[in-house]
Amino acid sequence: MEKKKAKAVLEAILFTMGDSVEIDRLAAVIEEDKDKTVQLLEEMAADYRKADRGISLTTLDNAVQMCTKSELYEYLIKIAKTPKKFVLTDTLLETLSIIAYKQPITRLEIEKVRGVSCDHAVNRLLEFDLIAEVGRMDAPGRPLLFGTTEQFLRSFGVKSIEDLPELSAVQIEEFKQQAESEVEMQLDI
Amino acid sequence: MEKKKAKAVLEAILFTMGDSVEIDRLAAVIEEDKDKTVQLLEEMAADYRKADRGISLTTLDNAVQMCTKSELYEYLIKIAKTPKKFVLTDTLLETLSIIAYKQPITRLEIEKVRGVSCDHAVNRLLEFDLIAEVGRMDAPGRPLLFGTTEQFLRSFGVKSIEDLPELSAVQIEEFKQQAESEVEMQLDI
Amino acid sequence: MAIPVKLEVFEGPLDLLLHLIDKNKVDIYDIPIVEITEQYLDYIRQMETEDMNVMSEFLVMAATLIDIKCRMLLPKEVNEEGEEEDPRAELVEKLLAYKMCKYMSYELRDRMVDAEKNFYKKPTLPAEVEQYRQPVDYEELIGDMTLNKLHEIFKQTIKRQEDKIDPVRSTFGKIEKDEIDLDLKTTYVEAYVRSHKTFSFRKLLEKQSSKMEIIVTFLVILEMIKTGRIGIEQEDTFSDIIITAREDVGSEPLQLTSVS
Repeated sequence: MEKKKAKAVLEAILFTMGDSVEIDRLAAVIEEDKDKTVQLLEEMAADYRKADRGISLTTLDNAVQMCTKSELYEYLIKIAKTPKKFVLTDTLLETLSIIAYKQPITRLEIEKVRGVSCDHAVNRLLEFDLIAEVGRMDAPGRPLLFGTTEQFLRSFGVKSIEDLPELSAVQIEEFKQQAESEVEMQLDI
Repeated sequence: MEKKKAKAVLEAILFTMGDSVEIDRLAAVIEEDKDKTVQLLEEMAADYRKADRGISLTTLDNAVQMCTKSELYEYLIKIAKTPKKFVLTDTLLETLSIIAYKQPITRLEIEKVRGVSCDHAVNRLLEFDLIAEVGRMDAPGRPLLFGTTEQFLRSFGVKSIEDLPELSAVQIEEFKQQAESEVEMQLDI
Repeated sequence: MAIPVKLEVFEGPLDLLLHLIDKNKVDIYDIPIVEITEQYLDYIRQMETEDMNVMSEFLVMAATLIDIKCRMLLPKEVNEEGEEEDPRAELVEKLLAYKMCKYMSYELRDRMVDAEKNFYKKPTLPAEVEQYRQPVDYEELIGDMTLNKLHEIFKQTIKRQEDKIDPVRSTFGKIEKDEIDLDLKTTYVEAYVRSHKTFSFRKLLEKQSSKMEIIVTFLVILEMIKTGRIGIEQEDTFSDIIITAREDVGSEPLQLTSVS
């Protein structure tokens, strides 16, 4: 499809659908391959970044969704209804972060990390559509496995699970150094 | 408000509202008078008329609405028709089996059996027309009852629903006895 | 030693332990187990929870701490590689994993605050698009699933549910369920008094099938004596007590508050 037309079609679809649309489906409509479609979407995103534009594109795994620029929030709340907010307690956030970083994960494994039972938290997160059942573990009793959803990516502004804030290497090192310097102090006592 | 910023705010508002928004309200948010606001909207409409844009502005009375360019409708239909792949996941199958063998059944009862929220699975199965609402339970809150559909019978080659529950009563009794005998064994130890 | 801070709510035993470690400014890899254990026990003594589920989680950790404390006093265990094992190692690992999880949850919270600033749009599909429903290809959807397989899945699901019931603990549950319903017992005794007028206390007790039932029946009788609905006579010490109904029995229900 001619490039300008393709962009117009992509914009029309993303605007109308409101929801996220898989890149594969977009590619099928404009009759281009996936790479070309991604490239067009990137060009559009660059256009949207201009100062006189109010919308932007957000990537969620293999899908794209149109949304407003976050810096315009203060003007939007004057007129639009605030988007659905989740009240996430510490318990829910802790449970969610374990699931996010260790998915797919069973209830028992979550409980091991937190040291407390997690039935209630898991059910709440399922209700919020932030996590979902992703299968069963190939182990005795075939326990359920949980993982995060597209709603999770959207709610936390994460493009894909790989895009989660990196902490492992750096953070662990930091914790360790902290620990070591404290060990030396301890020895004096 | 600075012109570019004002345009961005207008675009964001019109996008997220979807519906028509009165020009007065728009003017209030960008802190400009009505004439200036109309002028900005006209400039935006001109931008949208470019070949690579998929949206347009329509003015009705004293309100304005963002919508898809009508010449792009055919592509909207096309995206609606790009086949989504339907799959019965483990979760869906388990939920379906519970509904099939314990119908009519409420969401809460399904959750009791599975130990997790089932909203998603139930919604998907409704979408597939494999289950349907069959009434309300005569209990506080009058919860919805679900049962299998004719489509279910057709798909699974069952003549009537009566073929199903019979099995479950026997089976449940069996499991109970099994469980009880296990309890007794346990107590002997 | 009392904990000077006001009691906070902790997410669980690991959370409390991390708090104590932070507060004492000690190293997670070298926890002064004696002190921390004391503080920990102090804390759970002050905990005002009656929720046994919550309490037991904290108690399990207390037991772990005491266990570590004991092992610290014994000669060090040596592992297969000939290295001395620190009894605290496992706990340290758990604490680190939990600390990570807390850290990650803060990260997520920050991200959520930013992400909440994006507004989305509801679908506004033209009618002809909206009405279009992709036909479900049932052959593809059902695949090689059959009714027998579905039944098999159902059996598995039910079986899992049964398995989840701990056979030993579920019997504890049963005993609990058999607890006597005070209201029911009151109604029962009232009816008994009304139909018998004068009767032997011993006979009434003999009809009760468990110790608990006897106790509750006895309580109901005591209450009825107190409110003057029945009178009692006893000839000698330890001889049978004869209970006689007063006239207005059963006219208004007994007011008993819960016995537990």
